Formats: sequence, C-alpha cells, structure tokens
Amino acid sequence: MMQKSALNVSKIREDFPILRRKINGNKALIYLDNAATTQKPHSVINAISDYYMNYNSNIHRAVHQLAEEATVAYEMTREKIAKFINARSPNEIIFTRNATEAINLVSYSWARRNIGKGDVIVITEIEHHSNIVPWQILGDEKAAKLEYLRVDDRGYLSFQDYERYLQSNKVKLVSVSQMSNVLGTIIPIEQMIKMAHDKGIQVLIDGAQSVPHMPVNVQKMDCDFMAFSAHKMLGPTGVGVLYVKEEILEKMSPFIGGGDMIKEVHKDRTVYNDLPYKFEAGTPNIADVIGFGAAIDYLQAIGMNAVREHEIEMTKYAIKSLERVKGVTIYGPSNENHRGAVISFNIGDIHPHDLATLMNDQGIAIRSGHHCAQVLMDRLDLSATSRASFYIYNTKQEIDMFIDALERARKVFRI
Amino acid sequence: MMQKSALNVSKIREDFPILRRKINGNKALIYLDNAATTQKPHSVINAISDYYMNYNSNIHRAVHQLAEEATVAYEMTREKIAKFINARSPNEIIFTRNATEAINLVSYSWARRNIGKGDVIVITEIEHHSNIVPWQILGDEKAAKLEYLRVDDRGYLSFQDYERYLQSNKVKLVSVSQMSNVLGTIIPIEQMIKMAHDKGIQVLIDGAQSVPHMPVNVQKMDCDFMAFSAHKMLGPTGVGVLYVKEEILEKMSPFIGGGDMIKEVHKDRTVYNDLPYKFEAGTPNIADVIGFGAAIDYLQAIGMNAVREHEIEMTKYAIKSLERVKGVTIYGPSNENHRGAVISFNIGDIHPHDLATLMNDQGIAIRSGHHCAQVLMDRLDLSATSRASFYIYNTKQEIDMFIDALERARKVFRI
Amino acid sequence: MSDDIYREIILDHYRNPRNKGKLTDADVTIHDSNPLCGDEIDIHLKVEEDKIKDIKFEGRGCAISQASASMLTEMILNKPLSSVKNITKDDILENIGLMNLGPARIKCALLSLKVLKLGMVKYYSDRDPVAAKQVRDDSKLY
Amino acid sequence: MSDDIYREIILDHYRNPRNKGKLTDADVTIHDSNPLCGDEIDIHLKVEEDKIKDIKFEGRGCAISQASASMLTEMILNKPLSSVKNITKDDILENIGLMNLGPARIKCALLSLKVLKLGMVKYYSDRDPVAAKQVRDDSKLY
Ligand SMILES: Cc1ncc(COP(=O)(O)O)c(C=O)c1O
Ligand SMILES: Cc1ncc(COP(=O)(O)O)c(C=O)c1O
Repeated sequence: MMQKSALNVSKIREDFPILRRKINGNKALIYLDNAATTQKPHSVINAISDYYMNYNSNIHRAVHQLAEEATVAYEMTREKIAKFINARSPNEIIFTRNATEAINLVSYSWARRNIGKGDVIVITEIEHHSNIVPWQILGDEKAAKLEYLRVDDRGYLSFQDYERYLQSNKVKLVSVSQMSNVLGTIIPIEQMIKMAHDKGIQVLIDGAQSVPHMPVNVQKMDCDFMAFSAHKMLGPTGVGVLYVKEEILEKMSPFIGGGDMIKEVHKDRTVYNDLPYKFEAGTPNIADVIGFGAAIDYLQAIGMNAVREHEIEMTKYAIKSLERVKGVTIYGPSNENHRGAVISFNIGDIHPHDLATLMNDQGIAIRSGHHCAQVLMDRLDLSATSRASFYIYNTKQEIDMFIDALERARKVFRI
Repeated sequence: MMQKSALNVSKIREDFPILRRKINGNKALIYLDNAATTQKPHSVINAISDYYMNYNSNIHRAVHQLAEEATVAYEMTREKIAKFINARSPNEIIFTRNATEAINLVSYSWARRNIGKGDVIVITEIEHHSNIVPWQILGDEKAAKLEYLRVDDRGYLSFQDYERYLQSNKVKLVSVSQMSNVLGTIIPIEQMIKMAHDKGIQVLIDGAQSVPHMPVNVQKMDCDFMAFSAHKMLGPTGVGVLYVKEEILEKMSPFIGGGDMIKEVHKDRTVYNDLPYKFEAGTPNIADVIGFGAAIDYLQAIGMNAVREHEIEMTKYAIKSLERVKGVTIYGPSNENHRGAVISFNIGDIHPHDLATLMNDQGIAIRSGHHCAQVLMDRLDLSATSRASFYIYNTKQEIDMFIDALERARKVFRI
Repeated sequence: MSDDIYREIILDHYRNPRNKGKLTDADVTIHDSNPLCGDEIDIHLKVEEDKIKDIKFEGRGCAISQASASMLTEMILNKPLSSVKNITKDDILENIGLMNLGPARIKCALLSLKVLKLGMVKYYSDRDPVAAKQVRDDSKLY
Repeated sequence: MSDDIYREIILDHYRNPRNKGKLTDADVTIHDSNPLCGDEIDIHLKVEEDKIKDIKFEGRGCAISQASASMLTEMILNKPLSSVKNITKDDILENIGLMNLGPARIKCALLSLKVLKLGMVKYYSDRDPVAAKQVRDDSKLY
C-alpha cells in the first residue's frame, strides 16, 4: 500500500514507549483517548529524568551551577512556547498547573476587577466545565450574568445570538473554546474576536483542544487571553499555560501570593515582581516545564500543519468506517475540515460506559461519559457519549480494529 | 572511624544519581541547598518514567485499563500521605502545586469567608513570603489586620505578644511556620495551637521545612490546616499538599473551578464533588503525585526519627566547625535540639552572593540572599545571609570541604 | 473479559428495570450521581413499621448501575430497616453476581446502594440520630 | 574559576565606592532591586544641557552589583544623555572587565544599568516621549 500520510507514523510510534504496552495479557494497546491526555515520547520522559539526575535545583534565586542550569532550561521553555503560538514576548507566557488553572487565573486576577454587577460574560454551550464553573462562581460573587451562545446539533454557533449580546453593551468578556472536546467542532474564533474587539470587549480562548492539534497564532487571531495544557500535547501532567497580551497583563492584580512573585516584602507592603513572574508564586513545576520544552520541540519538528493534515485524514476515515456500523449515531460536523479528530458517538442502547468496558477487553482505550461538558450534553439531550480521539501516532489499522471491536460489542449486547 | 550515624549515608548516597555530578569540570557536587529543594532518589525518578512509559492516562473519569491503573496509583499517594502525617482520612489531603498554593487555597476558600473587617490574622516575623503575601492581599481586600509575632535574634517567639493578641478576641487565624527556613528555629506549635484553640481560633501550620525533616503528626499537634511541598522531601516539583481537618473542609467553598471538582454542571447551577476532589480542579499533576508516593515510601523506610537524628548530628558538627572560622557570624539557635539543619551565616564583609559564587567554584551549592524571608531580614537588620542546609545524603566530610572552601573565600577577599 | 459481566440477567434488568418510577407518598426521596460518568439515581422509599413498604427508583446510566439499582429494589422490598441498614458493598456485588469489577466500574454497581444509604441517613436523621450517624459513616466508604 | 572576578579593582570599588550618596537637587531619583538576591540600587541624576552633570548612587548588595554601580557612575559623569542612552549590557560588562558571568550574576552586574535606564525613562517621559519609549524597550532586555 502506498504511504500517502502527512506523517511518518510508524517512525513516530517508535518514539512512544507506551505503545508497546499490552492490555489484558496480549492485546496491543490502541490508545484513542487523546482528547483527555496524550502519550509522551522518549524525549519528554528523558528530559524530566535528565533534569532530576543532573541539574535538579530550585530556580531564579540561587547562583550555584545547578540553579543556573535549571533556570536557563526553565526559561527556555517559556521562549519555545512564545514562538510556538507566536506571542510577542516570553513575558506573555505564564505557567500554571493546567488549562483549568489558567482560566481561573484570568477570573481571579482580571475578571474580578473588571466585571461587576449586571455585566455579562458570554460563553457557549460547547464549553468544557473548566470554562463554565469559574464564570459561574464569579457571576455569583459579583452578580454578573453568564450567557451561553446556543449551538445547533453539530456544534455550530449561533452568530445571531452573539450579535444580540454584543449589542447590549453589557458584555465584558467573551470566553470560548476553539475546538469542542465532544463534537470536535472548530469555532470561527477570529471572526468572534474581531466582533468583540469592535466593541472593546476582551476575549479568552480555551485552546486546550486546538493548540495541540493545529497551527495556532495568537497575534493573528488577536485573542487577549489563551489557556492550554501541556499534557494534551505530548507534555507532562502538571503544566498549563496562560497567554495574556502584555498590556493587559501589566494591569492585572496578582493571584497566588508567595515566594518568587515578589520583588520586596515588608511588614505592611509588598512590591510585586516583573512580568511574568508576578503570576508564578512558589517553587514552580520546574522538571515538567522543562519536559514540556521537549514536547514543543517534538511538535515543531513534525510541523503543526502536518499534524492537522494527519488528523483530518484519520477523522475522515473514522467517520466513514463508523457510518457503516449498524446502530451508530455520530455527533458533530460531518465535514472533516470543520472539526478536530475527536469523534463522539453512540451505538444502540449500549451505554457508553459499558461500551468502554467492552472496548477495553480488546485493548482499546476510549472515553465515555459527559466529557466534562454537561451543558452540551443537556443541550443534545444525551446523558453520555462514547468518544474516540486521535493523535499523531494513531493509524488506520487501529481504526479498523476499533470498528471490529464495536461489532463485537453489538453481539454481546445482542443488538 | 566508627560509623555511629543514625543513617547509613553511604548506602543512601548510591540512590541519588545527581551526587555523581561533577561541577566545574572535576569537582564533586556538594549539595547544601536542601532547604530550597532536595535531590531525588532513583525510585522517585523511575516512578515518574514508569508512569509515562506504561500507564499514562487521565484519571477518575475513564474506565479503560490505563485510567484505572493511573487512578489507583494517584489515590494511593493520597493514602500514603495521610498515613505519613497521621491524618484521620485521605479525604483530608488535597494536592496543590506547592506549599505556596496550599496556603493560598486556605486564604481563598476559608479565610475569605471567615475573616472580615477589623479581624486579625497572626503570623510571625520568621515567616516565608508564602505565609505573608497571601495574608497581606487578604488583609487589603477585607480590611483585616496582619500582626507579626516578634522573635528574638535567635528566632525564638514572644509568647507575651501572642497572649496579648489572643486576648483581644479579634484574632481569626494564626498561621505559623513550624521551622524557620532561615534560622532553623523550631517553633513550639503544639502549645501555640492549644492556646489558639482555647479561644476557638483556627491554626494553619506551614510545614514546608518541618514535614521533610522530622516526625509530624497532625492529630497530635491538632492543627486545622497544614501546608507542605513534595520537592523539599525527595519528591518531584509541581506537587504540594494541603491538609485540612475534614469538618472544616466540608464547609469550605471551592477555589479553582473546572473539571473533576464537580458532580453536576448545569447552565445556572453546579453541584460540587465530594471531598477532597472539590478542591482539585482540572487534570491533576498525575505523574508527580505518583512520584511523590515513591518519595514517601523512601522516607518511611528510613524512618523520620532517624532523619531527624542524622540532621541534629550534622547541625552540631557544622556549627562547631563554622565557629572556628575567623569572621563568621552564625544566626539561629545554638542548641541543635531547638533547630533544623538549616544554618544561616555571614563571613566578614563578603556578600553572600559573592560567597556562593566562590563556593560554587569548589562544587559546593549553598544559597544566598533573603531566602524569601525579607521581614525576618529586616528584623535582623541584614540584607542577606549565606545558608547551608543538610539532608539525609550529606556527610561530615562534605562539611569539612565546605569549611575549607570558606577559608579559601576569605583569602580571595583578603580578609 | 467482560462478556460475563453482560450476562442475560444484567441486560434484562437494564432493559426491563423492576420498580422503576416515582412514589408520590414517599417518606424519603434522595438523589445522587456518579461524577465519573454522570450516572444518576433517585430512590423513593415508603417506610411502615420499620419495614421498606415500597420502593421505586428513577435513573439513567450504564447497564451495571441501572441493573444494580433494579436488583437492589427487589432485594430490599419488604425487608426490615434494621437489616437494610447493614447491607454491604459485598452483598450488592454478590446480589448482581459481579465480584470482579475494576475500581471504576465498581462505583457504577454501588451507586444505588450509596443513594439508598444517603436516603436512610435522611430518614433516620430526626428519628434516630445514632443510626443516622452509623449509616453516614458507612456510606463514606465508597 | 571566580578568583579573577574578585580582582583588586572590583574589591576596591566594592569597599570604596565612588559617587556614593544622595543628591538633594536631583532631577531624577530612581530605585530598583534584584528579586533574586535583594540587592538594591538608588540612582540620583542631575542633568544640565543634556549632560549628566552629577550622579550619586546608594545601594546595598554584592561586590559585583556595588562595584558595577560605582564604575558606572564614573563612566557616565559629564557624558551627554544621547550617548548614555545607548549604553548596552556589553558596554557595562566590558567596563567592569567581567565578560564571563553566568546568567544569575550577570543580573547583579547589570542592576545599576537597569536603574539608570529606568531613571532616564522617567526623565524623558515628559520631555521626549519617543526617547522614553526607546529606553523603556531597551531596559526590558535584562
Ligand atoms: C518555610 C517555608 N514556607 C513555604 C515555602 C514555599 O514552598 P514552595 O516554594 O514549595 O511553595 C518554603 C520554601 O521555599 C519554606 O521554606
Ligand atoms: C476544551 C477543554 N478545555 C479545558 C480543558 C481542561 O484541561 P485541564 O484538565 O488540563 O485543565 C479540557 C480538557 O479536559 C478541554 O478539553
């Protein structure tokens, strides 16, 4: 068979040790839960071990050799990320624990000062809980209102709604996910950002699903804030990123108080540190930030255009294959160019949870449940879906085996 | 020479790969910056790699094999920590990024609801910035007052001050470090906690320096909150712990909102998850929590009493040796039973920063500066000190070499 | 292999749940959900002379959680509270014949028991605080 | 090896700083500190006819930061602002004769330059906004 893939997947697979894992004794692992977290290449795992084995030290505050090496490596990742998303400066990159904390940082440090009684925050029905709950909490505290842009069954947004809210002159923040983690729908955020900016409204982009899977350019899209997680893009757990435009960041009040985010502390007053350190308190997750640097290197070497192309190809093949299985309902856009490689579906009356258990028998890891998007599930009148999501190391053969396992599950459930 | 050490240090040293590191070409690393962060044994580094190589997965929400294994391993660490500090239940253990975030969690989730205008928070002059800045921020926000218990030159607290504040009936929280990270002074917190509780006042213990170095029993000391960091006790960076008494935790409002900390999310309301998950939002730092489990195992196997004994021995020897160097001033208690293995000192007019550079020439890593304790530095009228701090892998020979390097520095500075 | 989880009897209770519905004259109604998957169970209890006089459940979720709820209602209908109070995790797993579930799926199987226990805590809370406390402590175990 | 850092001249400037003190009639006074070690520098500038007519500094910190500040004052006294404005990191390191400092210690050496630049931003801010912006952008580089 001709290799016409955008990526050299068989070469890539060699870099991921977990893909040699067997499940249930002898089944090769087929990992299709990439929207939840991705696997890690050797280079990332080694970067972490190498740090601990050779130059582990606290950073920023010491002058000994280990501290200097660790500080340089840590700050290097900040520069790599700035380049990766095309930020103007590394000072616009703040490290958090995960995308969730990044969104909360905006809610504590920016929104609490800029959103008051009667103001409106606009989000959408496709949001992940991480982009809902912080705004509910803020709304309760400040008597601000949270409005949800409606989506149709495929996850396409209502721009009519959006315009109507923007016209009200009460909106202070728009916060949307660039890609749905359930339906895969890619949201036309450039247009949304432009419309908000025309009204002087700030926009936060939840890039947790987009940044790992497609080229993202913060200057081009012109968002004010963007949040994403290392662990969804080959990096370690425990590291998230908040990008903030420098002129906004300069005016934000601190979030977590403590060491490293200060310049001078006196009994009755404190001078905060320069950007971005003002927003990183206490000993950072040094090892994993360094590990994340290796993940960025890996993705840069492949190229994000090629990643996106591979995923379009996989999505197209998976949708085509799924459509042939009796009783399957697929959610989200049918056009693979409008979506990421995240496919939610149901099959007959098999509950997704039960399906996941049966898939696991065959070594196949898929996700089931509400995917931290219960508002969307309510909207679609579903209590749960099954979800298969792909990344750079997945193959068409794996999709074939996934389909075989589905057929097998139908038999067990006698449908 | 007779081996009369509490620990088999030469055997322990084999477990720490970084101790084979050479500095400046050929100098063996002598790592005396343990109060900042400690080195990691093979078992911790391997636990992290093993996770990524064999069962990396998001946790709590999936049913496939990897997710189950990862969830079990993650929750196992929670149980280990509960045992390690003798908490009543693993539900009292919340994972944060570091001790700093743990203290901030108390300030956001508990103090913001329980401390108001005119109320008083009592801390001490020895506190780390992480136990000062959050209370300054809270104080500004709520018009509450922050009072500092005075310490004498050795770091011993004024109990007279303390009683006076407690009598005022305005104190709502006492927050103190169990061990100074500059002077090493061990604070008699059991007595302080009892006095506060007699008045119905809650107490937070900053255990960042104590938990790694001595047996700590939260039920016995009866603190309400305790914060500490994995990276200061052989564990990875990126993990902190907040212990909270369950009956207090049950009444605390959430801090970071998002996935995993919820049970149900609807457009207009959210039901939060059971304890302790309500306080852990988004994808946790799974790998490092699992790595921390291996660190706890390592310390348990040695025994915290033996750790403490070894450090007393090292401290005694170091103080005796330092006293013989011309021009040296040592800060903190002279009785090694009143202090941890953290020794701050100065020598002549050599600035600590310059001293650290000269020590580094000899492969010796010490810390210099204000140690994130500028209030204490102001109190002692110092702008900086040098600090050597020891852990389980340090030896008396290393102290001898440290003293030799000090003598050498004196010559360079012609004093 | 999980084929033996999805035996005929489980699929039957899943597709034809017993005692499904509401009780309008319930003494206690209680709701809980499994944050893992969003499975939900409501239980309605009618107590008379310290016996479970009637029980109905509503819910949505996987075959294991729904079949387990259905089988639980059959198990305790007309049973004295004193014995219902002491039903354990293992009793349930034995009742549904699934002793080898992993840690995630076991939560599905036990959701209805958790809801039942929370209901009993509610029922006892005014009537018998000691029993309420005992049941509450038990219900924390899963 | 760092022995050559602590040459006689550095120790001399450290122990006998030039132009140390205050200026009561300064046009600009500016303060900054290095969060790394707590080193502090204040610079007082007196400008006349676009020249640094007088300069004094106060400070506390390591030999490198204090000697570097002392040497900087000597370097720019009586120099025109136009040339002072363009002083670079490398000019300073050359001036003090320390081209091989690591990333942490380099901050010590450059603290006084940072303070000087911040002072010039302040000085220019009303008088020449374009120059103020240029100096501000430069001063972000360290
Ligand atoms: C006494 C004390 N408290 C708090 C901290 C903060 O710990 P972390 O930086 O891990 O948050 C430290 C460590 O620097 C410390 O020594
Ligand atoms: C769209 C979206 N936003 C936010 C998150 C939260 O990411 P994290 O759990 O890493 O904080 C996720 C991942 O679960 C996501 O898919």
